Amino acid sequence: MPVITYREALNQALREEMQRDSNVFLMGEDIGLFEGAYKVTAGLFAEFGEKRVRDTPIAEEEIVGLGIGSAMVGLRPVIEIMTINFSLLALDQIVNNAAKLRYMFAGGVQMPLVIRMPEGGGNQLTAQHSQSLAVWFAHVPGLLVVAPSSPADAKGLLKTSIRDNNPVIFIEHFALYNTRGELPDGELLLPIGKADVKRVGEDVTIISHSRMVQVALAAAEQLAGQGISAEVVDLRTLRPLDKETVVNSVRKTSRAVVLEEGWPTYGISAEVTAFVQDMAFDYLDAPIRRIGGAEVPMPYARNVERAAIPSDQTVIAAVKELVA
Amino acid sequence: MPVITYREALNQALREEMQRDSNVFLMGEDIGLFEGAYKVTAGLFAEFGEKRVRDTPIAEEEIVGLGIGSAMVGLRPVIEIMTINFSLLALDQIVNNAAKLRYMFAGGVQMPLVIRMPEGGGNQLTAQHSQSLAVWFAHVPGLLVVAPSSPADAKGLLKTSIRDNNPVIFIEHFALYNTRGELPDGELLLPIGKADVKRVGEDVTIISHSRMVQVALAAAEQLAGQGISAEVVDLRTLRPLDKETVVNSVRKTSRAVVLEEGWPTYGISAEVTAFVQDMAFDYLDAPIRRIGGAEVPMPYARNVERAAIPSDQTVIAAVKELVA
Amino acid sequence: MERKSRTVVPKERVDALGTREQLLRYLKLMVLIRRFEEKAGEMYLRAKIGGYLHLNIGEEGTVVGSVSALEERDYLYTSYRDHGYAIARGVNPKAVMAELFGKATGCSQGRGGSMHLFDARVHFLGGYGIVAAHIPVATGTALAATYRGTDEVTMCIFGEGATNIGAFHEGLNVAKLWRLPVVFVCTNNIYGMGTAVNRASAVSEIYRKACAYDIAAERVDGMDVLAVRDACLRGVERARKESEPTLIETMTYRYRGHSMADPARYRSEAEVRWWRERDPILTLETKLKEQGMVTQEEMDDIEANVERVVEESVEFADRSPAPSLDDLYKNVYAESEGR
Amino acid sequence: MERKSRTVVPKERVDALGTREQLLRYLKLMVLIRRFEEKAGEMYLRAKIGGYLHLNIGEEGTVVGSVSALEERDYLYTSYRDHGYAIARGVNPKAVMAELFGKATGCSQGRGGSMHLFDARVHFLGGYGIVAAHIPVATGTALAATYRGTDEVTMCIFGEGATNIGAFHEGLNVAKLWRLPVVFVCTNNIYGMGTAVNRASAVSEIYRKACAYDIAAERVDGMDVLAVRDACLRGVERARKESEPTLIETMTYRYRGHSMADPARYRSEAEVRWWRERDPILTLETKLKEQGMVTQEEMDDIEANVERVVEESVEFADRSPAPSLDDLYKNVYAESEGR
Ligand SMILES: Cc1ncc(C[n+]2csc(CCOP(=O)(O)OP(=O)(O)O)c2C)c(N)n1
Ligand SMILES: Cc1ncc(C[n+]2csc(CCOP(=O)(O)OP(=O)(O)O)c2C)c(N)n1
Ligand SMILES: [Mg+2]
Ligand SMILES: [Mg+2]
Repeated sequence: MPVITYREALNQALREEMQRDSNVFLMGEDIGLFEGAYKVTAGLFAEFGEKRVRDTPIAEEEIVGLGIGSAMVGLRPVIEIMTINFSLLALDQIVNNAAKLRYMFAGGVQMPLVIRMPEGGGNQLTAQHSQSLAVWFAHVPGLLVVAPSSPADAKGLLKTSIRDNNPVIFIEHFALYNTRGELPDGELLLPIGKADVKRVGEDVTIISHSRMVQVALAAAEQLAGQGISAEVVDLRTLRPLDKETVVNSVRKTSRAVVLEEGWPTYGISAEVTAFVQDMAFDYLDAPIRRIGGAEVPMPYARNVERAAIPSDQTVIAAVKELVA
Repeated sequence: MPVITYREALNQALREEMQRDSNVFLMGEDIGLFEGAYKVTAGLFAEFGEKRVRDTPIAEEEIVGLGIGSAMVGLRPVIEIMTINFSLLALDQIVNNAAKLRYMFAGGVQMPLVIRMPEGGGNQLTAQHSQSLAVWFAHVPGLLVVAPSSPADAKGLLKTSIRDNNPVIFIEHFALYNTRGELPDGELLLPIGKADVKRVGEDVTIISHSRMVQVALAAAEQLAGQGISAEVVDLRTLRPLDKETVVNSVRKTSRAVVLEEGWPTYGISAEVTAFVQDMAFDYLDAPIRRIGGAEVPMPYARNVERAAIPSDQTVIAAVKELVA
Repeated sequence: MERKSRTVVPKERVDALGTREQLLRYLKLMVLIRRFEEKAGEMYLRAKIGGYLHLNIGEEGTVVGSVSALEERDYLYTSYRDHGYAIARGVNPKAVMAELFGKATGCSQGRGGSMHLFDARVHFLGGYGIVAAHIPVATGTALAATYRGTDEVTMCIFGEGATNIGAFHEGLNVAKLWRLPVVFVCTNNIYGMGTAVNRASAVSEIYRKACAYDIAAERVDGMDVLAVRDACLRGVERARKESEPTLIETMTYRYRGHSMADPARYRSEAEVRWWRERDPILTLETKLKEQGMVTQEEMDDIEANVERVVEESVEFADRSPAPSLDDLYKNVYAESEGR
Repeated sequence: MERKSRTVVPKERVDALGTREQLLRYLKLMVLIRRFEEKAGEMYLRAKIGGYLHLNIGEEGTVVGSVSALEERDYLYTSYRDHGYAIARGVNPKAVMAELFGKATGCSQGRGGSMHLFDARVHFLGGYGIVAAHIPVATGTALAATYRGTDEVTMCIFGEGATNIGAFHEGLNVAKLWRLPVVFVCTNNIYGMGTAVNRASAVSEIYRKACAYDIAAERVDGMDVLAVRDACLRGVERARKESEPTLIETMTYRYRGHSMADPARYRSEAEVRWWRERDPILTLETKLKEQGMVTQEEMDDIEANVERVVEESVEFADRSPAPSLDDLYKNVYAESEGR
């Protein structure tokens, strides 16, 4: 099995789907000639030309509108919003149009639209460029929300997303682009809506998504050395949630930690905690613990930023408290 | 005690604060000459003139930007976004500027800005005009989020919000504007961040906010006739949450229903459930029940819309199941 | 560094008036829309219709003139003030009235209501509720034609109030930059809710805003269905032949308030009267009578026919079933191969 | 219905060149900004600075020219490319470098970093990270002056790439509609990241976009500090005396990539050379030397002085403390009377 980066995995998914279907095309700021702010689209402008890899003006609302209007008549646009922070400018298009038109128009249109964007902090990019806002999209019926943590998941889920006839919000993470992982051989298509047990354990379940899965795995590894066996469940899809996989794990371990990089209040961990307490009520030995980023606009200074983002040490401390 | 409508209560709060402080002024679409899409600003244009009651173009991002830039140099703008649905166009200004500038600039600016907007459904206004999105704002550090359910709360909280030096998202509800309630005499200022027990009970706690508090009270009244005593807690403020009042109630009743009009997945009820299961874990006799709107873009037809919004009957059924 | 704006001064009409058949069609359509809207207003007051109801009464010249410039394969987008456009585009009035009544037989099966009419079969891609937000969407549909190398034109209708918000600007810029085959039609009815155009737009001659994008633009008398049609024909031709966008501003007026809730106190009776004297139906009717193209008898026939069509639409809507509650979740998602 | 755009053709400079004192101040400031930015780039490569770093190198004529047109009571807003503006406005270079280093002594106490410099004392109301989103904010500060009846002017700096997004359009419309005392300065450095202006803007002469709002506008040589200053002085005067907005486009160039991560492969060496030959510092230096206003010795002095200031700023930043972790939550909220 070849080892590739998360960035390369995404790039392969885009290339393969573009080769497969001439209706698939890309739009975004500086994705063409410049090859992408984070180089996910490297080489595609050269290979497919400016008709299929379209550099746009800085105009997020228009970019998403272009995607919606072209998807409605049968194209399959894949949009890159440079970072999730700029998606705030396109939120009306995403929520009031992309998510709703099929329903409003009684199934009269399809919406095969993918919006890719990285989120997260950790690179001193400060308050306006470090947010984790996936939860907002995951709140909205009509959208599918995917947030892979590994190269294989990224590739398999992006390919499936491009083939889906629903609008898919595809959440990437800055700090994952250079991470490596194995890729199974052959065509890789992973289903939307399936969580994945990334590590099997007995004493506690750590539930997470995107980059925090890597943090959870690092914590689990260290906890194993201290005699605590942690199971790590990667949500992979935030809407719809694979409640079954999560709940089965918690029923087994009787203890759960929900970990996210973003602000936990009204965050991803709130929903996960809420359905787990409901569906595993009689199995829980302790309250579900939530870990998230500090509830502040992300500060610049390295030391303060670090303190604001959960680390393996934060997770280890929480797990130990929980199983104690 | 005089009885007034929720609309009149808001109007009084605006008038009183404008009379008290010449830095307070209003901006919004059709709030002046037209007296507001929902007439909350009736009479104010005539009384205070166009300098202090400013009709704006349809340009939500600009309107909020005007508020931020004037608040930064000492004015106290109160903005009306015609409905919360249009706030999606101003979300970048609200989240990336209003909520963050004080922190980013190390306390160098104040942000005495109020953004008022109604949310909710029930009037056949369909998918793009019926959303309950308060949860998005409540997720963001730097914002205060208030959502009163009665005329007295509306007046007392709006006055406090206008005097606060933080950006306040003030959520109203279409279907409350004509509802009536008693108003205490004299200056009315209510603290942000305090929940309110709207009805005392023993068997179950119903936690809600905004219009759903009225639904909860109607349900509680009927449940009383059936021998079930329900306590109704009105959150009033969604950020920061008054966890103490909520948890104290649940510790007493041992059962909780969290009720919201919006989509429950990643909604208000998720966060409330999550902190209650944590802080009242040993007191809970059953999983916390959540009730919310159907997870669909709001349909138009009266029968289908009705089915999509929680009613007193929905609440009664859930409570009975829970206490059974 | 001064530079002239590239405004296109209205050139001669494509054909002086049009065939009698065409002209009668316009007249009938305008009368149909007028009566349909009046009836809709009545049904609203009788609580058969809920939510918001924005009528096209007074604007029929713009409605019929613009839509008549399109071919079948072209696409149409409008704002929430969409009944007339849907009917002019060929959506069955029964399906429109049934939609207003919230019935399963409505063109959006009772899910969209007044603001969100839709019919893919006639390439009516919908009415939209967020001011100007359908402009970017319309550019996307225009892009699809250039992507595929086909020659459909997309027309996008919006009000003058919509030209102050960012989406208008972003859409026009991209339309010109990428040479998209789109015709932007701004119905300047002087008001956005209660706010007059000069209280909202620094430049109240909307067509002049096209100068910032070097887009061809013109202003026409929106009460004159032929003037509107001709301007739109020029725009459609420019789109189809040259793959270039156009901005057309039609000067028109809504006789009623913004929606049923608005008594329209912000304007004078004299102003309303001035516009009513320029009524689009009266204008064409008079012209055709002068030219001997239509008689009073024929006009009476038209009215009678229209009345029947409108009555039938109400009857149809009334006896149609409400949507089934079992279908509450239908169409939130597509069933895709990937899942 | 044709109409001329209201572009203001550059009139005679307010004063032919300026006093020797002024001119030397501009020269010194430009050299200071150049050396400061070079040092910042160096410190970034040495990992003393993190995050994004956008430099003003090449743009000093625009930076110093625009800021020099302001009075102390006026307000300044910029994009994330803000170091030069902060320094020109009077923020202590030590506090700027300390901010880049993420130190408690930085002008934003290490919370804002390169993109979010701020100093209320000199009315520098900050650097902003979301393209064009500070334009509406700046109009709000201008509104406050008219609300209070005071005569402060607000200046707002943004790139040519920012003129394609809605906020630019919404801001300009309101500025003209409400006659706000604001000067919009668009630094057209030809690129927004890797995208050339003609690949993003239907109209690449940015000043012409003002025609959609009837705002006075002009384009100037952004490499000529005096031309920029004079244009800005006209704008500031128009704002102060007539309470009217202005749009000024300064043609300039960033010698480096968009940020430290960008090797700028999307442009030719010849192009970079062409601009470097028009270097703003060289241009003014040559002019002053020709006029006998400055000698090589004085130039050497300036360089030596600047070097010392820059070195001191690095030393200061280096030995300043990092922010205390105890202050992580400080300033998320104000303590208000209401709570
Ligand atoms: C973004 C947004 N803001 C506000 C509204 C509320 N609203 C609905 S229609 C309207 C006026 C629009 O005026 P105009 O564009 O001139 O169209 P007209 O109604 O005159 O046809 C407003 C403010 C909205 N729907 N969307
Ligand atoms: C709304 C938004 N979209 C995208 C970005 C990413 N971005 C940062 S700077 C930039 C280019 C801006 O170009 P220009 O306005 O010309 O300013 P310059 O950097 O040339 O000074 C982009 C696309 C952003 N910060 N904000
Ligand atoms: Mg209008
Ligand atoms: Mg630039």
